[in-house]
Amino acid sequence: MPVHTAIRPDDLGFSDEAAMLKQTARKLLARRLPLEQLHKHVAGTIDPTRECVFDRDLWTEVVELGWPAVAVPKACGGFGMPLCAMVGLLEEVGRVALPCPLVATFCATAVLRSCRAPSAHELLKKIVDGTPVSLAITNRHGSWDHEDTDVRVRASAGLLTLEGTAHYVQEAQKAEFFVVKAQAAEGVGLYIVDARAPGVRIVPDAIVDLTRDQGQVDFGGVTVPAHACIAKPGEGAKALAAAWPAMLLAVTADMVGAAEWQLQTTAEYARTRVQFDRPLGFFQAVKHPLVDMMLAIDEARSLLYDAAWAYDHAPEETDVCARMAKASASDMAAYCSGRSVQLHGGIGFTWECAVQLYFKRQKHNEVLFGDGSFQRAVLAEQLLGPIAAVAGAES
Amino acid sequence: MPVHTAIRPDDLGFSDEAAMLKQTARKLLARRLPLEQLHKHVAGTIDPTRECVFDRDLWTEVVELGWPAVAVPKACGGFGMPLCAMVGLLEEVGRVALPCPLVATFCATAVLRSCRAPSAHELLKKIVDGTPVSLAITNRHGSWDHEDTDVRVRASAGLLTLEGTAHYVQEAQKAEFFVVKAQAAEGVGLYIVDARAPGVRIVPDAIVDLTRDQGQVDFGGVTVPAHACIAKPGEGAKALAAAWPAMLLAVTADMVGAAEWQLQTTAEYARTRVQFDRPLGFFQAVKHPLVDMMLAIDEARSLLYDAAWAYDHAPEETDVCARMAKASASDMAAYCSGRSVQLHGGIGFTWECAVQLYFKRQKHNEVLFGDGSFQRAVLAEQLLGPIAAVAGAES
Amino acid sequence: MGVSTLPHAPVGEPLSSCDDTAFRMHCRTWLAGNLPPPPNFGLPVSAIEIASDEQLTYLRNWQRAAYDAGLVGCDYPACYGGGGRTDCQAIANEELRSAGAPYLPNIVGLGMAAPAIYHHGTEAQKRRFIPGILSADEIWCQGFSEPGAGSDLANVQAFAERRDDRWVIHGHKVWTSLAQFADWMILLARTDRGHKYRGLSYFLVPIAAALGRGVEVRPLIKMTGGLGFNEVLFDGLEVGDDALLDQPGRGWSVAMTTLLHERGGGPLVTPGAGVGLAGDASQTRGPGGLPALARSCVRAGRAAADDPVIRDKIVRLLIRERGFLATEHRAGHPVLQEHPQRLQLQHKLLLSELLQDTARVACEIQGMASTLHRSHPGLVAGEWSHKYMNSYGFTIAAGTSEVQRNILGERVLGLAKSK
Amino acid sequence: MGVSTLPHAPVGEPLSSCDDTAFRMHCRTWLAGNLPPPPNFGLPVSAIEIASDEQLTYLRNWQRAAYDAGLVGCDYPACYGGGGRTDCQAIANEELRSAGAPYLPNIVGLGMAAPAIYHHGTEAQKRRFIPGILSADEIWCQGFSEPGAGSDLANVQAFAERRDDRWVIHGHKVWTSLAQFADWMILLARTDRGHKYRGLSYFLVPIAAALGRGVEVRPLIKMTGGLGFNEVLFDGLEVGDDALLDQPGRGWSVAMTTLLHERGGGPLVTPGAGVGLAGDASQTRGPGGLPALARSCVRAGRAAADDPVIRDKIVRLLIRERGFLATEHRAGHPVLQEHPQRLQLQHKLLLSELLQDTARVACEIQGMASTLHRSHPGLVAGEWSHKYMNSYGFTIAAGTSEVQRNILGERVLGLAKSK
Repeated sequence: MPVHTAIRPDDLGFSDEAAMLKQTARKLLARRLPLEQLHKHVAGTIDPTRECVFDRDLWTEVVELGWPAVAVPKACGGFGMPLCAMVGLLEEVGRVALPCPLVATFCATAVLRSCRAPSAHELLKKIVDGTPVSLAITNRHGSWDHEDTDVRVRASAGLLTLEGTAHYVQEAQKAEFFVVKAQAAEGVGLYIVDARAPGVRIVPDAIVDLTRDQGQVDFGGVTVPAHACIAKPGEGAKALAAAWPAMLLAVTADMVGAAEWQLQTTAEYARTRVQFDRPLGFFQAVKHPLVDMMLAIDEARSLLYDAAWAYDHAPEETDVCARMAKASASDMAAYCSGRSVQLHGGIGFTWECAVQLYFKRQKHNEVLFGDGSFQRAVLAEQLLGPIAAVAGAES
Repeated sequence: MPVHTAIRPDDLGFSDEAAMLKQTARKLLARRLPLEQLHKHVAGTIDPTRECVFDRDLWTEVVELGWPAVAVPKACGGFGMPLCAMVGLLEEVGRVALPCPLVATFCATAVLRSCRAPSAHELLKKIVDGTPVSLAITNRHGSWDHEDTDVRVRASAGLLTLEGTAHYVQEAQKAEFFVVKAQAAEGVGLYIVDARAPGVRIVPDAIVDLTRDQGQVDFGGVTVPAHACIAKPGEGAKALAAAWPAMLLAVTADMVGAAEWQLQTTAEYARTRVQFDRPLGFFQAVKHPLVDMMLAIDEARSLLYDAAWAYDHAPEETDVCARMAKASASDMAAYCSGRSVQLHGGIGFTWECAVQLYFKRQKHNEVLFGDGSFQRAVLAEQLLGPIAAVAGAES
Repeated sequence: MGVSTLPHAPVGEPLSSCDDTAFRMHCRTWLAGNLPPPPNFGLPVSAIEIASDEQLTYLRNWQRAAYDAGLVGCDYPACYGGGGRTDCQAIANEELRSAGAPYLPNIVGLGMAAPAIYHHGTEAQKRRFIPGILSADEIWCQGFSEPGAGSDLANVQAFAERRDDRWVIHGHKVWTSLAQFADWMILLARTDRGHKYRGLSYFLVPIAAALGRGVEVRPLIKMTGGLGFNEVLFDGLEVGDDALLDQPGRGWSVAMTTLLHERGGGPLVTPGAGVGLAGDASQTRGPGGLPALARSCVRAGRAAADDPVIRDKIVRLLIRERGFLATEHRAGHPVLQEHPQRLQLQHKLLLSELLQDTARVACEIQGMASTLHRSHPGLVAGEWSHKYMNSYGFTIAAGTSEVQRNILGERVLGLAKSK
Repeated sequence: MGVSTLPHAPVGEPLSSCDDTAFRMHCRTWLAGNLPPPPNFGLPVSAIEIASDEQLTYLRNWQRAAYDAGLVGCDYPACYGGGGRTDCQAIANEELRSAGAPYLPNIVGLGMAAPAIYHHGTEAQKRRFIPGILSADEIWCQGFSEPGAGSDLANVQAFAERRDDRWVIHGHKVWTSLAQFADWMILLARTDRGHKYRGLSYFLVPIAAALGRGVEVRPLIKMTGGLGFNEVLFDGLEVGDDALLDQPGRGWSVAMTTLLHERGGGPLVTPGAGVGLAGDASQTRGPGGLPALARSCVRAGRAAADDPVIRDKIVRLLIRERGFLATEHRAGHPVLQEHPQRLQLQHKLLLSELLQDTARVACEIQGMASTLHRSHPGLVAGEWSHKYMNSYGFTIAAGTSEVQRNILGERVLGLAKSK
């Protein structure tokens, strides 16, 4: 199990260009999406069955800034920047809890990049133009096994027909195309499906998070041409596995950014709110949890940058590094979210306070692509080896 | 999995007699074994290979008070008190970190009580007279499986011959008799062996805890008469299983008492030690961990009393209740020990401070008969059912 | 403060007497035949989240029936509408819980107003108010917290101004459960700005009757989107001296009596059902339901109940639950404890944190299903995300967990006050 | 306080320059051929536990060799015996760690005395003391803590009385690592009882040369039974003005510079090897050794490495270790952090708690074998019980974990001071 052998450069690959992208994003987003506006936009109603909120003007601006193109290869019209640039950007996206399908589209980008089919390249070009794309790869149990799916595919007369349902599809109502994992006799493959194709039915989930949407996508005999297949049956799992670390890190970056907001906002409250004639932060029961939030965030952030560098430069370390980062970030997010509400006291428990928006976004991020203990079980396989076969006899 | 259905009486079976035993023990021990004397007695040298310390005068007093007889049935000359009386007493024993083989002898008593052989009764009578007895039931891996042993027994010409080694034998240098678990073709049985019998060799362990001794006991072809067998091959595990909850609770009681000492001593330090012109306890970084110690102790203590009642009155609940108590107490002891050193600061880290004596006794207690996560794995079998057979495929 | 002014509560008898047993059997028998049928609408997880009139009516009728049967208010004197017994409420509560009875809706009245009035009220106040609390004829709410007075309760700024022989009240109360249904409120207000503690007084003020006439109730929306908490604004409500509980300037002392009972540390046992963990409540809020949940959820290709790490977490919670219940039991018996308030004062902290941790582990077991809102059609695995968020209401309200730890450290361990 | 008086440290260049690379290669090449052979006696886990002359001699020779090769003191000016470089010590440290080099014994001198003297000393003091620190010719110890001044360092009572042109020192210092070997001590003493902070002064005092003449060193026994800490008693030690570092009354400020560097937050990078987690240290103190340990220990009838709950705990620690190392890396690059001291000030807290938790999990893996003392014959699974106890020295000494959290909350998050 030789991991972490590659020596990192001082800047962990974080070039001037990447730093500028991050800084610019931070300034822009702070100006473009102040907290009150975000709250009004996503939390204007408490009705959980409300229409999907999608600020298309905001998305248009995001597209004009070229952010969906950051990770698209130059050959497809994108900027082809390294992953560390993307995670820096997504940290800023998390910091403002951006209610746009950028993370989902980035995850789809990562999968498309790992497929060589021309149609994958075509869709990447569309992403550069601002088309939101999402992955439809999860079964009814929310499994992250690359082989699991409840969608079947069948070939006949040069056409492919998809039947079944993908669950927990991120930004299902915003995506214009789905990358669908489907089962054939030879294994699972990946297929591009237009969200408006006949037979595609999107059933929105009522979800807790207010800053995204999720749904199940029913494929009721959806017919697509042969070139919609971007990973042949039996090759889908491999394509997903190659993209997986980037997907884990996208969500990790969002969590790190959101948690930094939680930390700074709660620290600000502790500096200003007075109880017992003292600012709250005087009390170690407030101060020390805030410090523990900071420690947890910095661990996750360090692992994030470390793993992003590995993705770009040391592929053999990538899976371990990315899972470590996601595991750390998931537990960190749970802790920071809980403390952000608790330390705000009563006000933190209200709909009116923005703390709830981040709490819910983080709760979703925690489980997406597998929570901390899930990642650790996979890591244990790699770091300690598989469990010896003998089962039972625990006492 | 119907557990905890029996309705407890208000006093959890804790009779006036039991309450008086506990109170008397507390007063006596506080007078008889002040802290400085304990420290001088067990920590007079830092040499880990020092001779076994055994204050025989103290043990004689303990015997004269009748404490080893508390759990011995009346038919064997003991008091035959319920388990709750015994755990109350052992709490006080733990509170003063009594360096006497009382817990070990009580564990042996519990096993002897679960055997019907006349020789078991004879040994119980000796216990009433003050003979220290210990269990030699553990293999080289420190396994708590009732079927595991590294001692073999062989019958020939009406005699039994024991061969092999028992490990982690508690109070090995103080015990005059061992109850030995040994393997025959038909399964494991239990055998009484005189510590002075030819072929018995006691090899002391160098251990961390200063208030007890431990050793391995080699049986080099030790011959005993047939009536030394108190549980026939194939019946030893059952006898141990019957006694096991009482053994778990004996150690739990010791831990609860010792932890209460840790709490009160550390709280006293926090009330009196001044830093930054305030008593330490003003600071929530000290106050809140002390409260958490108290919460953990009270949980373990409640589970202890609850399980002791079950042992006496609701046998079908006993194993679950006792394992819950031991699991709670083991984790509690780890937490309280750590905080007792940390919150004392530098002084708590010295040999001179009595905090170290309890830290080490608790560390030993934590693992004895299985630590928290071990107990929880067994409990899960009973509370959630066995793990379904399918192994592997974790990702 | 204030605690020492309480009349001594009778010391519990060390063993159950025959009379206790008879009372227990009475409770059991009555409960066996008189539990209300389940409603054909949903009930919230606790009384403070009652949101509709039909919920309140159903629960009010239930409390009234239990009161008429002698299971509510047993330990209050008969002249105040009580059962005239001693030490029987705890037994009734145990039986109510074992029977899986619904909770009692007048929770603020029973747990806070009644003990405060009983210990500090005039004879007339006791006769006027306690019966209606026990029978749920009059619903009560609590007006303590304010935007600037959360953990620091003594910082209350609501002001009752003396004008002739009347008190004129202005102020802003928050986190007021049940205010939208309440007839009365226990109100902590300032009558003297010169003294932080001695400047506080305690009032019993009408709410329902005064709506629009000096009182306004506005719903506060919780992070879950749910209702239950309110803001109550006082803009010149006038009351007479009969609205004062105890003397002017004694408000802090009365508030301490109130909170002592709310925290389970007072001499009077609060009538209650379903607020512990036994019975149905354990299945829907406590860890008792987690094994079944884990068997129904798939995690990494097998039942979550077969994942040893999940098993360890569930068993940890089951141990804490059992420990909590055993502590409740032990707290009833003086020989089994070392300090009179040590166990009682743990109750709220232990329960609220256990339920929070339970909900968090439940969400972990659910995996992606925990992203779903409780309104999601076909969500069968329970509303655990909702319960998890809601659990912060309990670790914050009625003294945050941080404040509870201060109280325990200061009152039980004698440590220096942290403020 | 004090921090703002430091000269500005040069800002790190954003990217490695060619020169850096050349220096790194020099280090690597030298280390490849010049690591000392392992000693035929045991070495303690860190410099502050050096217990015998042979251990000290071995390590002293090693520090001298590394110094001569330019790997120690690179960032100090050549006139003070340094390498005259900037920002090279961090590179040397990385290479020292990667090579699994032994630690440097003069840890107090390098990490505390040298930076304090460099920032506050006279030209003469710098020339006199810094070269001997870097080369390990003179071993230093630290006299800050006292029985009544632990976390509350400013409460120091050791007193230096002015008599004519001399200072006469009386007092009682505790937790003094290396005092039994030390030539010199950095000493915080009171020169004015009228002011808590401004009454403190900072001295450089002889220890070895003054033994029996105003200085006594007594060993303190740790809870493990091990030595390493000492008490140092001053009974009329006389020193001149040249023993003063900075002005009288500036002691607190100098102490803050000292602690800033000890905590890794100062401008000067402390030369160090083996104090991180890479290489051999990880196998014997960090979580890196746990997988092998778990494979060798049997738990419930199978290898502990096959117990999923143990696996989860080990992986948690491996993640923390990796996170710690990645943070160390990130701390070296300004673009990757948000606040200049945020990462540096975490170092001691993270490392000491990680090592403590590692040792605790290791004991859990060992099961009954964790009851054994490290002197037990044939104990093959490592001295984890010993390390676990010893770990409390690190979470207590040099600012307890509680004090570290205060510092982080106050300096980085700007929260109100807790005292």
